[in-house]
This record gives sequence, structure tokens and C-alpha cells, in this order.
Amino acid sequence: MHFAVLTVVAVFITCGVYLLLDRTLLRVIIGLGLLSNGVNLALLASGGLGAGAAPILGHGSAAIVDPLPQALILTAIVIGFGVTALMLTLAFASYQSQLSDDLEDLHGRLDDE
Amino acid sequence: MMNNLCVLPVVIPMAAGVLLILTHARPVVSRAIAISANILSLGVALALVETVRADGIQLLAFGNWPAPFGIVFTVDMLSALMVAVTMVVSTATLLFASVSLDDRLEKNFFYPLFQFLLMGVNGAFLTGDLFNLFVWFEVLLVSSYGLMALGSQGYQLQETFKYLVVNALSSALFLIGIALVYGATGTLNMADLVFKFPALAESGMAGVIAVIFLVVFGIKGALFPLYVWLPRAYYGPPTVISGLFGGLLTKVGVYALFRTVTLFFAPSSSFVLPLLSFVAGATMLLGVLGALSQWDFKRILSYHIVSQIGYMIMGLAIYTPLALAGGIFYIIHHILVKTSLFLVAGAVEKRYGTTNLRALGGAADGSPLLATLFMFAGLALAGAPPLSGFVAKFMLLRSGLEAANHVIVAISIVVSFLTLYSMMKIYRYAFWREEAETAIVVPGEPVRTFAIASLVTLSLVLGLGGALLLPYVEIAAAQLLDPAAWGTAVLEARVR
Amino acid sequence: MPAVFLAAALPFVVSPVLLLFRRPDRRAGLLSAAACAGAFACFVSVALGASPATVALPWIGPLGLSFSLHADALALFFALLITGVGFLVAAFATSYLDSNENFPRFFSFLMLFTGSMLGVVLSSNLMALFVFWEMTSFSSFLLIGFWHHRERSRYGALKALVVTGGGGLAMLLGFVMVGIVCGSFEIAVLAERGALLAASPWATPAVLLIIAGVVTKSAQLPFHLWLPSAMEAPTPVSAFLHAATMVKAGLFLVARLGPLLSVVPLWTPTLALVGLLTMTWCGWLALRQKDLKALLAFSTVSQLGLILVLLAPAEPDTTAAGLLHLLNHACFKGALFLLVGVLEHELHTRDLSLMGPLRRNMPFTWLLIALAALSMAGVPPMGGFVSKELFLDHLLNGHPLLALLAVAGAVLTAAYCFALAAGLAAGRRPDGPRGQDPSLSLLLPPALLVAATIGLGFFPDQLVGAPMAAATLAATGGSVTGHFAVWHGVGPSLLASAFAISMGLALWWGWWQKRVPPAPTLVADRVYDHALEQLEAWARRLTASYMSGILWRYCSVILLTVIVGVAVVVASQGFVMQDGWSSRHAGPWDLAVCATAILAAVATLKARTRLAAILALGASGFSLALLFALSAAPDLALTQIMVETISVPLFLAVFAFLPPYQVDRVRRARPLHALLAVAAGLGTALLLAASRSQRVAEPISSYFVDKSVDAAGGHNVVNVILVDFRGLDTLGEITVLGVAAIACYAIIKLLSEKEAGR
Amino acid sequence: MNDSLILATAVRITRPVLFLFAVVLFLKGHNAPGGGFIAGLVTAVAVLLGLLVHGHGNRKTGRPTFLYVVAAGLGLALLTALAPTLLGWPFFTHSFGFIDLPLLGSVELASAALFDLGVYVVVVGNVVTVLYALTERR
Repeated sequence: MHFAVLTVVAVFITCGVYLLLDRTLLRVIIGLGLLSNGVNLALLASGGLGAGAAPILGHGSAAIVDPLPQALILTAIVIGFGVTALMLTLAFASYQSQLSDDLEDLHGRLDDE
Repeated sequence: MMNNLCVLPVVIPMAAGVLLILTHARPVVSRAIAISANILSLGVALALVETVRADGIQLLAFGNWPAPFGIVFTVDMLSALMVAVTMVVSTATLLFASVSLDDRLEKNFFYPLFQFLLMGVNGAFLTGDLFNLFVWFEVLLVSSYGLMALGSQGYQLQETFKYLVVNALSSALFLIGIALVYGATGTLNMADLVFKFPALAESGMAGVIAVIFLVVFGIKGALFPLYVWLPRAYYGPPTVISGLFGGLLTKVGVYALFRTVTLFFAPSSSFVLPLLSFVAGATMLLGVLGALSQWDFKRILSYHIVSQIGYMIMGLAIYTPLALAGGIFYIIHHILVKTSLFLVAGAVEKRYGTTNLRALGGAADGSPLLATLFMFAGLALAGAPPLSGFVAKFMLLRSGLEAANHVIVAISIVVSFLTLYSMMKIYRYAFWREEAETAIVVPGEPVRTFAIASLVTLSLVLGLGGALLLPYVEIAAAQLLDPAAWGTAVLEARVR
Repeated sequence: MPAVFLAAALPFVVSPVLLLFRRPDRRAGLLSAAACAGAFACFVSVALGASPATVALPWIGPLGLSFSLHADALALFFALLITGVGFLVAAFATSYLDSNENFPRFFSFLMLFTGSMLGVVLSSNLMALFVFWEMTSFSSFLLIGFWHHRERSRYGALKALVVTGGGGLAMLLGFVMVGIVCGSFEIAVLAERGALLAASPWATPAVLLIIAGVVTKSAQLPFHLWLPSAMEAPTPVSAFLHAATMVKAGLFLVARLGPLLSVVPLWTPTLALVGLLTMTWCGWLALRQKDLKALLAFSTVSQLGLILVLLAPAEPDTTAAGLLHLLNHACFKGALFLLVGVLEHELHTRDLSLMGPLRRNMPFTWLLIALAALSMAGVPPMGGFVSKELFLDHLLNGHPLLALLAVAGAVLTAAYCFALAAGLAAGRRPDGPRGQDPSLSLLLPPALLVAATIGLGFFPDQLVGAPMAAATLAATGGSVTGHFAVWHGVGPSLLASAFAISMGLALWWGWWQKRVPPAPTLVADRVYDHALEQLEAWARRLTASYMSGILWRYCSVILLTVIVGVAVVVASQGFVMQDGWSSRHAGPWDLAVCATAILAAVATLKARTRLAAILALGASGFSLALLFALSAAPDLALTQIMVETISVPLFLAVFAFLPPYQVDRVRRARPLHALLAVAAGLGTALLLAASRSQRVAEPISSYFVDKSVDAAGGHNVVNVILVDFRGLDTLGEITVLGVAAIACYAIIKLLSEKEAGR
Repeated sequence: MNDSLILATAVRITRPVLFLFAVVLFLKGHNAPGGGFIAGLVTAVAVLLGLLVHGHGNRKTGRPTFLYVVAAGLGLALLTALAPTLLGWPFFTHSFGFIDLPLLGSVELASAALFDLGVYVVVVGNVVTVLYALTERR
């Protein structure tokens, strides 16, 4: 199982980073989305990908998977969601005032000359 | 010692933030709430400092779950000092903001964002849990995004977007780091890690994890070569917000470096300290050269943030009791002084409508008090005696020479010189010459001056009265250099 | 309160008080003069033994820092000089400055300087000495830039600070090295530990660094450039700082630390050589100036070189001679500066070649100038003669080449002094501006100084013999063997002196009188300007080269750093990876879901429209949710599904309006990007496998499973962790959500308001 | 016209179901998959659907109503965490108990649920605020 999951992690992060290095607003944001998906999966893998039941007690005494990474991922997903919302807002507002989605147009001034 | 006092520096800003959402449309009420909350937190922070001095490390196991299972706040002297100085500068900044910010910005949630930022910063200083540190980082970051974009000017929005993306990348790295740590050790508690982490040294995993966290905190702390985002990002927002960021935000990254390097990275990987030494030198030098290349008050100050961070890391890299104490002294000094410099820039901008040195002039005639305050703060930044920067720099120089780290000492002297030059360049163009014609008289000047003066006075007090602070930073350094004692204290604390 | 402390603190107390005066209030000057007089009186009482000479003041004891004061005879000599000249200068400036000047500010800075200067000479701790040393530089900066609307003033102020401040920093490093080697920063303790220093490998670098401090402060070659530019300061400042006191801080340091540092063989010859070269070369430069203040500035540098030569050996006789000349120089040069100030005030020019005949129009002013110049020229029986004799005597006993240099310096000095005295008498232009002698209040201070230097010529031993001997004893620990006297009998030095004066006369008469040579441009000046210009230009290019403001470059730097860092660590420390930590085998469902996820991720790269890209991202999210579900993480699966359900419309809402989607608009960096991306993805996966395969301890999570039901009352462990075991994380997490909402709202609201306002 | 009618009808039916589903998810959260966050998102989806059909209606631009909801949620969560400190327990110490209610049988009362309610409220406030902010401009 770990090989399949690690492949997914690798592909998500590879595609995410590649898009992150683009100059288009949307592709950067999508890149970050993929990246955080990949990272969340990595967190899951860090708890081990053992055979086990979901960490809900009281349904028999079978071994359960490590619940802690799941809790961490949940927190990370929520935080990621909040940040993504803000990022979209910024992208939107930035576009509205600069009328470009090309980040190389948005490089800003080095100084005031 | 279990102590609920530990959580108050987080709870008070949060409660204030919640209240301030409700009162956002009424600036007068908001100011009162925000400032009283800050003063309350300041009191708590000072109480914490004294408690730690008297009784040692203070702990709070949340939910009464013992370490390493639950989350613990571990308040040693470094944490307590950081929270205290945070509250000092934020109170001054708040005071300044209350008479300088545009009414529009005040009503658009400046105060709640400000309080939530403080909540995140304080949480990051206090926590003893790696993942919890991530959460506090996110709290302070998301608040900083809000503050940085406050005003919705085009330049601001685009720079905030970039700042956000850079930090999102850094957060992803942080999570990868956490995944590796948890994967290898099965724990997140820093005290627990003190004992479990060294076992990873043999396989090389300790070094890998160290590199990842150094980069994560290096981005936040604006270290070479990761600071590229900073100067532009800090130029965008209203100056008073830049001031708070410039003083405070990068120091959270520096704090995290001090914490994690002393707890696990330096003991387990021999390359960490030499690497930090190199990074410190490069950060100082490139930062100050950046400052020399600029002609804008705020931008020059932004580059100096970078440059000064090199000194703090220099203290960490030398890694002797005196060096760490000097580094911590430097952090405290720099937070006070850099904030006050930005506030001076803000006051100048308020009066002349610009921070471009070429368009400014004559502020020494226009407001002599401000010129005096700038002179003091600028000299303190350059490490001129007898201000706080001198004491910190003296400690670093002395420890650097004692450790025979000649290169970094030489660089630090050269950078001090260039910093002095750069500060005097500002003085020469903004404060001397004929007064710029754009000068207008704006209300609130006395309050602004008071806010700056209080910080500058503190710098003077820490310089002439360095003996007052020295015992505290020495305790902090001693605690940092004895991670085993720290870890044992945390792990063996009993819950109720 | 001990008198020493009172005297040292008085200027610092007065300085801020002065700022309370109104702008055109001359009483600020009177108060300053009074403060100097008070301090002078205090030092006299200390000198007479009526008050203790030592005051212990703590600073940061554990670091070896203290502000303790110790007024030995050497310090008292300087302290009396500073406060004495300070009194005269303050009195002079009170009537000299125009009534529209900012008196409070001027005198406040002046008092700040006076206090700092007293601190330098009185400190018994090396670091405290450094503190005040730097403070003299800063106050000098403010005073030179007092007329800050003038470009030349600003330039001169910055230059002075750059040179002296830079030298000061080098000196700081030297001090700290000495302090570490000798184990103390107390000067009294250091004096006894010369042997420790001599044995240390740091001795030579430390001494060189301290010499850098000395020569910059005292404007010796090649750092003589700042003093002429500093002449943009108001004349009383030039007289006080740049002739009588601040520039002598370097000399004071040589006298003070000489016995300790001369254990290093480099110390004496280096200083002596620098001093001699400076004396001669700057004497030559002085001779070529038309601007009176520039002439005096170079002459000051030259004279400081002379004193440096005398102080360098740290031996009693030469030190005494050096201190005597230092005193003489303070008197005649202070007087000359004040008198030039009077000329400038009266004639509105400082250019020698433009001045009318002075002897008739301003006889008293001219007379005083002439007397002071004669003293400087070393003409008997003036004070300058006595000390210059001792100087020549010292050098004629040394290397003949050095003696030659010394005599050449004396010739040049005599020449420009005659040029000054006689040149002003007749005037270059009969039709030049004519003034008249100023009021007594302006003439009295220089007159007193001139009287002093004449007195020193007639009765050197009676007037200052004893104090000089005491100061020498304090400085060197040895006793003076000879006496000061105007008549030593005929000897080589007298002959040399006579030769120098006559040659000087000849040089003036035969060469200078014909035509004043054009003032040379200083090589050092050009180097300074060019260096700063280049530094800024270079800093600018360097910074612009990497501060692109382009996001993908920021990210590339970060990724490159982490990837290279990890790669280096892995390459140097090896890497352990074992299999077997994943006990579950991938079933067909698992593989199908993983394949879907991979396809979705690749699709985001390939998407040609915005909608497709967003949907592809959504698909990757949904397949991740399925993967969570298959990995026994139902809470995660549910959460992921809901988050995607809401995110996709959000994306669409934001991006629906943008112009057509463009893919791969930038080509040039693509291979690097691909490399970084693959390294990041592959690296993470490998590291993850490695970390998981070498787990060193059991995970803490079994505790949660054990306690969840009984101690926390919940069966869903993940939820219990979230709201209880790690509830604080959740509190932070919802704060993030709340703040994000606030920020979104505020950004959009302000954007709308901005657009509505437009 | 027809499309939107069908959509409107579908939404009219779906929304109550979603709200109910949210309630169930919330209540079950401590013992089964679910919890405040998920329930909050489901509620937000219901709101989103409403937005899709009805648009913003005549909601006046710039009233941060849902930020007050966020504030309420944060406040509730904070107070729940803070309450035990009044009794001298560490911050965040939860307690729980069971009571017997008619019809429902043994029901767990946990302070953790109160905290979870805070989470729920914040999530709803957040999503709705962001949605309104991003869509009201067109």
C-alpha cells in the first residue's frame, strides 16, 4: 500500500510545485492546493499505513490505525481551507486593481524612481 | 509548576479580538478595548517573567492531559521575555495606530486583526508542541495577511498575495517536517523530542529534518537566502503595521530557531552551528547592502530588519552562554528599536505625505523631537553606545572573539559601520536640508511622539541599565543550553 | 556628591535643559559657559586634593563594564583643558552667533560634546571610554551639520562621522580583544597586564585596530580628509572640537594606553612614523590653502602629527613635551580659529587672497593672530618654541631620515605661519573688504588664549611644570628628568629651530608671497567619494540582481535551498530506508483510486481552460477523499469531500471573470522548474518512507486510544483528539477561520469603497 | 426559466435535508464520524445552494452579519475552554456526564460538545462570509 500512496504523494507534490512556479495567478493557487493535498497525504502516511479499523472505538476490538495524524490532517485541512479562501480573495482583489493575472506584471517596484 | 497564567497571553488577545469584531464600527470603543487588553496582557507577561525568575519553568498542560500526550505550554525565561517585549511594542504600536490610522481602516477590523496577530505570536512563543507551533504560526500569518492587505491598494494586494504564497509554501514544508518527525519518533511534544530526537542522528534523518525546519523558520525569520519576500511585502501596508511586522513577526521565526536548534538540532547534527554562522554573516551583509541601495525610509528599514537578524543568528551560532544571552538581548533590543524606527517613519509620512528620501527634508526643523528620537533609535540600531544595541553587540563581539569565530566578528563590525552610515543617510536627507514643502500639520502628534519616545526610552534604559536585563537573558541562555533539564521538567510535571 | 561626578554629569544635565529655552535666547550660551566654569572649578578642587579623584559607578558588572570615573593627573590635565577652552568658546559663541540662530540647539549639542569629551578622559573602564569616544563623534556630527541647509555642512558632517565612527568600530574590536586577553576592561588593571598582551597572538591585530581608532580620530594620514571638510561647522565648534579637544582624543588615548600597548613592538614606530609623515605632508598642504579655515585645518592635522610623535614612545620626557605642546596647540590654535571666525564675521570671507590690509583696519585682531601664529611657528619666546625645541631635540637623537622629516615639517610650519601673520597684515587686495575690530566680548576669549601661550613661553616650568610632571607620571609611571625652559643653551635643537624659522621665512618670502599656489584636491577625498559612490552603485546592482519581486523566483530560492540542503546532508551522512512499515497491501480499489488521483493531478498541468483546471483540482481532492476513506479515516474523507464541495464553487466564482487562460507563457525556466518539482515530490516521498521505517519510539497516540472512552467520554478518537486532547489546536484552527473571514470581508469592503470613491 | 425552476425546487427540498444531516453529523461527532467542522461545512453547503438560486436578494452590501456569527462561535469556544480555570483546573479541561431523558434514553452531556458547537458556528460564519464577499460584487 505504501508504494501506491507514496507515489500519489510524489505526484501531487511534483505537480503542485511545478504549478506553483508558474506565472499565472490561478495556476499558482491550484499548485498550492495540490501541494497541500500531497502534504496531507504525507501526514497520513507518517502514522503508518497499517491494516486497521477506523479509530472509532466500541465496534469490536480489532487493531485501529493511528488516530493522531488524522486529527492533525483535519486541522491542516481546515487551516488550508481558511487560507485558500483568503488567497482567492486576494487574487480576486489583486486582479481587480491591477487588471492582470500575470504575476510577472505584478512584480512591484524596487524603489520609487 | 502548572499555572493557568501561562495561557492568558493567548486568551486575553483572543477575547479582545472577539469583542472587537462586535465593536468594529465604533473606533473609540475599539481603541479603549484594544489598549486595555494590551495593558492587561503586558501585566500578565511581566508577571510571567517574574514567576519564571523566581520559580523556574512554568507549565500548563491543556485539558489536564499530561505531556507528552496533551499540548503543553512551556514557559521558560526566553518565552516569557518574548511575550513581554511583544506586549510592550504592540502597546506602543497600538497607541500610535489609534491616532494615525485612517478611520476607514480602523473600522475595517484593524483592531481584531491586530489582537489575533498577538494571540498567534504569543501562542508561538509559549507552546511546547511542534504541531501546536504550526497552528500558532498559521494564526499569526493569517492575521498578518489581513493586516498587510488592509487598505486594498493595488501594490499592497499583490505583495500580500506573494507573501501569502511564500508562507503557504513554508507551511507545507513545515507540515512535511512534522510528518517526518512524527514518522520517525511518534511524538510531537518538544520535551519528548529532546530525548527521542538524538536517536535519529545516526541515520542522517536528524540532519534532514534540521535542514527542513531551518528553512521553514528561516523563511519566517528572513534569513539568507530566504528573505527575498520581505522588503516589498513590508513596504505595502500602512507604516504603523509595517512597524509591528518589522519589529515582531520575523522575530517569531528567530525565536523558533533559538528554541528548536538548542533543543534538538544542534545537539544532534554537527553541521547546524557552522551553517548558521555562515547564514548569519551572509544575512547581515546582504541585508545591509540592500539597505544601501535604497532611497526610501521604509525600504531602508525593511532591509535593515534582514541585516539585523544576522546578529541574532550570530549569537545562536556561537552557542556559548554569553553568545546566546547576547542574541536574546539583541532580539529584545531590536524589537523595540526597529518598531520605533518604523513609527518614526510613520510620523514623518504623516507629516510630509511620503517616505521617499529624495522628496523629504527638514524634519529636524519641522519636528525636532522626532529628529532626536530618530537619532537615538538609529544609533541604537547601529549598535552605538550607550544604547541597548551596544550592549547586545558587545556581548556578541566578546563571545565571538572568545569562541575565535573571527570571520563573523569582522563581518559584524563592517555591517555595524554600514548600518551607521545608512541611518545617517536617512538623517541627512529626511531630517536635514530645507523643510519639504509638502509639510502639513496633523493632529495626534503628541500621542505618536509619546509612543515612539516610550520605546526609545526603553532602548536607552536597556543600554545604560543593561545590568537590569542581563540576569534575565542569562537565565534564558542557561535554560536554552540545558535542554535535558528543560525536557525533564516538562515531562515529569504532574497534572492535577 | 563627589566633585568629579558632578563635573562630568553637569554638561549632560545642562544639555537637555537648554532645549527648553526659546530659539533666539542667548542665555542658553551663558548657561553653557557657566556649566563649563562650574565643571572647571570642580576639577580644580579635585586637583587641589579637596575632593576624591575616583568615583565608582556601576554599569554591567558581570560583563566587566563600569562607568567609574578616575581623575588622575593626566585626566585632570585634559579635563581642565576641555572645560577651560569650553568656557571661553561658549562665551565667545554667545556673542558670535547671529541672533536668528537656534541657540538652544547649538549649545545643547555643544554641552553634549563637552560631557562626552570629559567622559573619554575620566573613564576608568575601557568600554566606558569607548562609549564616550563614540558620543564625541555623534555630537561632532550634529555640530558640523548645524547649518544643515548647506550641502557642504551635511557632506562634512557625514564624512567626519564615517571616518571617525568607522575608526571607532575598529578600535572597539581592538579594545574587546585586549580586554579578553588581559581579563579586564579596567584601565588600571590593564596597565599591569602588559605581559599577558605581549604573549597573545591577538596583540598585533588588536594594536593595529586601536591605532586605526587613534589615527582616524586625530585625523592622521591617510585619514586627514575629514578635518578640512569639518570646517563647515560654525567657527566656535571648529575651535573647540577640531582644534582644542576632540581631535586630541586620539592623542589622549595614546598617552593613556601607551605604557600598555607599547609592549607590542609595532606600537611606537607605527605611530611615530604616521605622526611625522602627517606633520610634514599636511604642513605642505596647509601652505597651499587660501581658505583660512582650511589652512588652519591642515595645520591642525600637522600639529597633531607632531604631538603624536612625542607621545608614541610612552616615555616620560617625550610625553611631557607632547603634553606641553598639546596645551600650547590648544591655546594658539583655539585662538586662531576664534579669530578667523571674527574675520569671517566682519569681512564675510575666509579667502586669504581676497582680504584687504588688516593691520590698519583691525589692529587688535591682527595682532592676536600674529602672536598666535608666531607661537605656532615656534618663534622664541612664545610657548610654541619651548615645546617645538623639545620635539626637535627628541628627533635629532633618532634616525637621521626622521630628523630630516621633522625639520622639513618645522620649515613648512614656519612658512605657513608667516603667510598667515604677514599675509593678513598687508592684505592681498588693497581694495578688499575692510572691517573693524569687534567688541571686547569677541576679542577677550582669543586674547586670553594668546596670553596663555605667551605665558607658557616665558614661564613654562613655573606655570605648568608641576602639573605636567604629575600628568606624565600618571600616564607613563615615570618621572620627567628635565625642566621646561625657554633657554636650553646652544645645541643642535636650537640650531635646527633657527634653521627652520629662517627657511620658513625664506619659503614664505621667496615663493608663497609671489603667488598663492592653487589648493590641491586631496587624493584621500577622491578615494572617499569614489568609494562611497561605488559602494552604493554596487549595492544597488547586487540587490537589484536578486530582488526581482517575481513570485516564482522567491519560491525557487526556497525550494532550491531546501532541496540542496537535504541533498547535501543525505550525501554526506547517508540514508537508511527499510521496507515493511506498511502492513496493508494495496487492493484493486486502492490502486484504482491512486491512479485516479494521479491522473487528476496531471490533468491540472494539462488543463487548457480555467474550468478544466479547477475541476481537475477538485477531482484530485475527491480522489484524496476516497483514499482517506480506504485508509480507515472516515472523518477525513467526509471533511475532504465537504471542503472540495465548497472550494470548487469558490474558485469558479473568483476566476469566472478572468481573461482567456494562458498556459506556459514563460518558457525559459521550465526545465529548472520541472527539476525542482520532481526533486521536491520524489524527495518528500523518499524521506517519508525513510523516516517511517526507522521509528525510534512507540507513538504517543496509543494513550489517546486508551483514554478516549473512559477519560474523555468519546468513541470517535479523532474527534476526541480534536476537541479534547488537542483542543488547543482546534481553538487556533477556528481562529484562523475567523480571521480569514474577517480579512476577506475587509479586503473586499475596502476595495469596493476605493472603487466607489474613484 | 425552467432550469432555474427545477433548480429552485430541488434546492427547496435539499436544504432541509442538508440542515438535518448537519444536525445529525454534529450530534454524532463525538462517537462516530462527524463533528462540528463537518456539520458546519454541510450547513454552509445548504447556504451555498440558497445563494445559487436566490442570489443575494436585497441583502445590503457591506453588513458583516456573519462576522458576528464568527465572533459568537469563537467566544463560545473560548468560554468553554476558559470555564474550568475558574475552578482551578487547567485551561481546556473538559468534563462529561450522562443523563436519562424521556424518549432518547441515556444522553451524554459533554463540555467538549459545547466547544464543538463553537467550531460549528465559526465554520458556518466563515464560509458564508467568504461566499458573500466573493460573489456579491457581480
